[in-house]
Amino acid sequence: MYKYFNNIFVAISSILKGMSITWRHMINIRKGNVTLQYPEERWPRPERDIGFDLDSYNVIRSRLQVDIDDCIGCLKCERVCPVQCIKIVTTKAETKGEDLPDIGHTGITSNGTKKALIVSRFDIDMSECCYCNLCVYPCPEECIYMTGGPNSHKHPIDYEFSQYDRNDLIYKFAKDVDDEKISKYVSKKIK
Amino acid sequence: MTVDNLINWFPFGAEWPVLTFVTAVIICALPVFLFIAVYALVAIYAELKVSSFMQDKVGPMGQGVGLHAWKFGILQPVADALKLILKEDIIPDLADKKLFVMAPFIVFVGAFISFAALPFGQNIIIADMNIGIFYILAVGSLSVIGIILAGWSSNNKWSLYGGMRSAAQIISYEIPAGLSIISIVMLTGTLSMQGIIEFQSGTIWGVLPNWIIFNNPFSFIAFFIFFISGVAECNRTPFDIPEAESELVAGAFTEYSGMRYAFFFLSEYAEMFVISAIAVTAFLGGWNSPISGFMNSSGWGVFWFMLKSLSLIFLMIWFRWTLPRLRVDQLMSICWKVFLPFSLVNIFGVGIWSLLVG
Amino acid sequence: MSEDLDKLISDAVEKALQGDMDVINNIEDRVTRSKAKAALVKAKRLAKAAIAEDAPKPEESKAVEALPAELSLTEKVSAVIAKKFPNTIESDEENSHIQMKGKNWFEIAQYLRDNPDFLFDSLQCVTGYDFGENEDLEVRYNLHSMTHNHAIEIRIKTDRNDPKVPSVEKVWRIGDWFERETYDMYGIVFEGHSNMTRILCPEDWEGWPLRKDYEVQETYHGIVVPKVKDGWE
Amino acid sequence: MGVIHGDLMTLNIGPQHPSTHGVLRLKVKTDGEIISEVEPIIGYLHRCFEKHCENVTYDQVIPYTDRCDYIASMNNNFGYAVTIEALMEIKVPERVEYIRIIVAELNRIASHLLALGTYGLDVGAFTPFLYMFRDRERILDLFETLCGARLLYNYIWVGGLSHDLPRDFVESVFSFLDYFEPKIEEYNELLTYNKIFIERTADIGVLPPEVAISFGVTGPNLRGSGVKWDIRKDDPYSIYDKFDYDIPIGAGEMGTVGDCWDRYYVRMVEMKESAKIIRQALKGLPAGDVHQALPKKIRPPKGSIYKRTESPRGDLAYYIVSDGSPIPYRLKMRSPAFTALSVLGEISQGWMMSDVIAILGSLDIVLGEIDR
Repeated sequence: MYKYFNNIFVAISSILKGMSITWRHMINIRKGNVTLQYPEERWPRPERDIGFDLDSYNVIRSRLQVDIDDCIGCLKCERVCPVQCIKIVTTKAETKGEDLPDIGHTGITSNGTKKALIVSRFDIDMSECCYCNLCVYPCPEECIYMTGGPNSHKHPIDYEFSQYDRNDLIYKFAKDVDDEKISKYVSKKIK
Repeated sequence: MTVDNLINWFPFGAEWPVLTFVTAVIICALPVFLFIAVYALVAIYAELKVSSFMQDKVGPMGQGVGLHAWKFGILQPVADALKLILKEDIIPDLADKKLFVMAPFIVFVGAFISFAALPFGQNIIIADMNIGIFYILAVGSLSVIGIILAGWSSNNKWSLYGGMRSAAQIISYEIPAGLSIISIVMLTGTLSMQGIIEFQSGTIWGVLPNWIIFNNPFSFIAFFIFFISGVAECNRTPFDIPEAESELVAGAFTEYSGMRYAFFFLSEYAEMFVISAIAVTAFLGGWNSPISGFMNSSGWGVFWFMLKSLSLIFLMIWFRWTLPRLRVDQLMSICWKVFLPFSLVNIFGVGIWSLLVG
Repeated sequence: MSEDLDKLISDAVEKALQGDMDVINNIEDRVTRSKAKAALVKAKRLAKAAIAEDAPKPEESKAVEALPAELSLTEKVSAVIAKKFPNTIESDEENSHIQMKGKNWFEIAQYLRDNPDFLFDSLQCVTGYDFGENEDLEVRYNLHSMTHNHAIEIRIKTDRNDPKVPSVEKVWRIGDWFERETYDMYGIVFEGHSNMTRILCPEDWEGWPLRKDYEVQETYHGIVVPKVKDGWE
Repeated sequence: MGVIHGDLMTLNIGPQHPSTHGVLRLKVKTDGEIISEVEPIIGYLHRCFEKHCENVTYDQVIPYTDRCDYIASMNNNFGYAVTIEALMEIKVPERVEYIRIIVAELNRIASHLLALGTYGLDVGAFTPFLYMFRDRERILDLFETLCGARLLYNYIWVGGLSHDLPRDFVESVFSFLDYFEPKIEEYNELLTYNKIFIERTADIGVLPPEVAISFGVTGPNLRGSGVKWDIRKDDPYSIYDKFDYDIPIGAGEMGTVGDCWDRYYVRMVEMKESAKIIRQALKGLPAGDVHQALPKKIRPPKGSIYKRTESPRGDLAYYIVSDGSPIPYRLKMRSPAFTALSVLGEISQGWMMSDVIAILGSLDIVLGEIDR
């Protein structure tokens, strides 16, 4: 009998306790609200300050972007990608470190490296990308990076890069030129 | 606004009695239907907002493109209703089509005709029957038939579970609810809704309003038994096992979509109002003002009645967003082992009380 | 209240074990009846396990004590098994594991679980292993003892074309799913397993995916298996 | 009164069902509300993790481990890195060890918050779920400042970390802990000690310790059964032996030892203990370079290794066979949720429909890890 009434008492008191908590939250909604009104407010991507001489590292995870003028075609990012979503095709240029305005090829990167290869294809399939950031670390020219955050001076963040067609998520970074034009500048040594 | 008044008022009442009656009923029913529709929108909005506030979020804010849900998402329930109406009406191939189509309406009718005896104000009652409270209890249990039909006719195992659970639950909880009402009837000596409310006018020792809930300790307990049983009859959490979304997907309503689902939704909210209104009438003084003589005219009566009912509905919403769900056998054992004995004791208690004190 | 129920259930289970099922069937409360049935299943299983178990004998533990103390656990286990089950250890060159033959594995497993010196009560992991195309398959068991907090690894080689290893499902219950997974991936059949079916792949999948010579089937129910990506390669 | 024995009804819970925590299918035989047989059918999320790993290099495996137990990716990274380091005999700098433990324990809290929140949802309490997600978001925010990602981190690398801590990370973790610890009391009041919740979970789905061990159940599920077993204490890896913390075990406070409530409560207490570890680690955090020990090329020597770590769901182990090449020859992941799910059929016999959902929720499974 004691147990019976005790059960009822415990039930009522614990229910009241729970209800008092929800009540407190309800009246303090102005203080406790955690909702972000999405289209107006956006989740702030953290601006990261590493501080240990590592600030050149990119720690935002978002869409990949390639500054194709800086790419020397070393294929490091293609090789390190765990899901093989990067596809690069390069051909050896006849001259090293010379601008070829005809096909939009820049001879010297912003780091001062002379380019020996013409990057005729640089595709990233963002629908397959797993945002692991592994391709960003080995790049010697820091030309592949994720947009926004610490890189927003290079490229602003692409907050919702949604597409209607899955194929539109394949981003083509190489300059769109004919193969014939490129073949003019291809080194004859190999052939 | 009684039907009788209308019938008497019509000049051709004697010549075409049937036509008169039908016209009078329709004139009374239309506002009720409109009231339910508008009230349901308000209640759904309240549910959305209250639940959101309790969960540290803001709920619908409607800051999209165009007139999407307007400011603070006020139009959100309207948009929801529109969406439900425009949605494709799906009837499963193997469903029992006649019953499947009928079920939502039976549920709705059960909730709808209860409104006939609800005293919104001193003069605003559609039919002031001398057995008003009995009538509401009787027709209120009609909805269980609809839910069983919905569960059975969907030809879906989840629905069947939901229907069977609902049947067991609603029928069991009718008993403690009915018994608590009996103790009120013993006190007031009338079954008429207006009669019960009139019993509650005035004050106790000039301080407390003379509501039945304050009349004696037994009726105080009876109020809670009735109200919680009522929550169970509406299938609201913590007693929402017929639809128990984490177990039965959507229980009896799994296969319903569009307009038919909207009717279930509507009747759930309508039933919530009916339960609250009975509780207000029987325990909380109906349209009487809480402070005697303060704003106690017949116009204010509607205000008080609505205020009290809506606060009870808020209490139901509050329950829902705080408590976990009970299991089906626990639900039954609470009904039979706790509520039933308590309400039986209440009847004796009230009897003895009115013998000694009253 | 619940104590009464427990008593009722245990009484019913006892009666049922003696062959009188009516006691359970006549319980009116459904919950109680099902609980009683579940308890009965459990009791029967326990009884079976008790029969299957060899009660640990004192001289076995002496056998371990007789070994030199500086030996590692693997060597100790290997020596004891070699003594108790001759011709089962294949080689004891490496110290990290015990290479064993498939036969008697079930009995050895039971022995290892129940011997008070080892008490390998937990089967940590079952790994299938392929030595390469046209070579043997292997099953590797990682055993662990909760009481002694020590672990060993046992490896059993089996023929690639007719891979069969005794099942230890009845020794360690988790063996059930681990063996099904190994079967799913390597096609190693565990003899004595109660439900030797694929677990992760669909029932009608072809081939054994983790074998080194596995080739993906071209279509599965009309779906082309290797995803074709236009204009990629 | 005679008893009517009807036929059993077969019911498929899932693969699409609100509370199967992913794409799990339970083939259930029911007698009315009573369950007489449960058979979990898995594999709907099978992504050939082990086959993938045999085709990518050791460092490329880490993003794949993220996706196994996507609720506690840090712990998966951690386990993998520890295993390869043991195989290659790499000694990582002390700062790395501390940071690893901080992030792993933070992720443990995040994982338990999700487990407890969804468990509340399973038994019908909606609000605690959102409270716990609110607090989990804070941890994810911390991780986002740490490594840019919110869920799949690829942060712990073999021999080190991908980045050092951001400058004010330590302070923000401290302020998070100050905020978080009182919240546990609120969860307790709102859900743990709620009478309805206790009724739904206590005495339900009792998992006896010997059954648990035989089924290889580990982690909070095993500790809920009263077995004091935690890899962090019993087979310490990294520097877990440096910290002072308790291993909570189920005591049957509300019912029987090993019931759903115990499993739930063990997780609740474990969050407090994790917070304790984080505080100690933050205080003792040494300076240093986190990239010091990163190997140029990960090429473990020939051999195999089986190493266990304690993930939030239990005993997460990797069995790795290396043939000396930069690609793993064989990588097997022993996932704790796999063993935890296998026990479901055993402990849910004879309970009711709603209880099976409650038992499943209390086992805290992640299908990504079961199916791999």
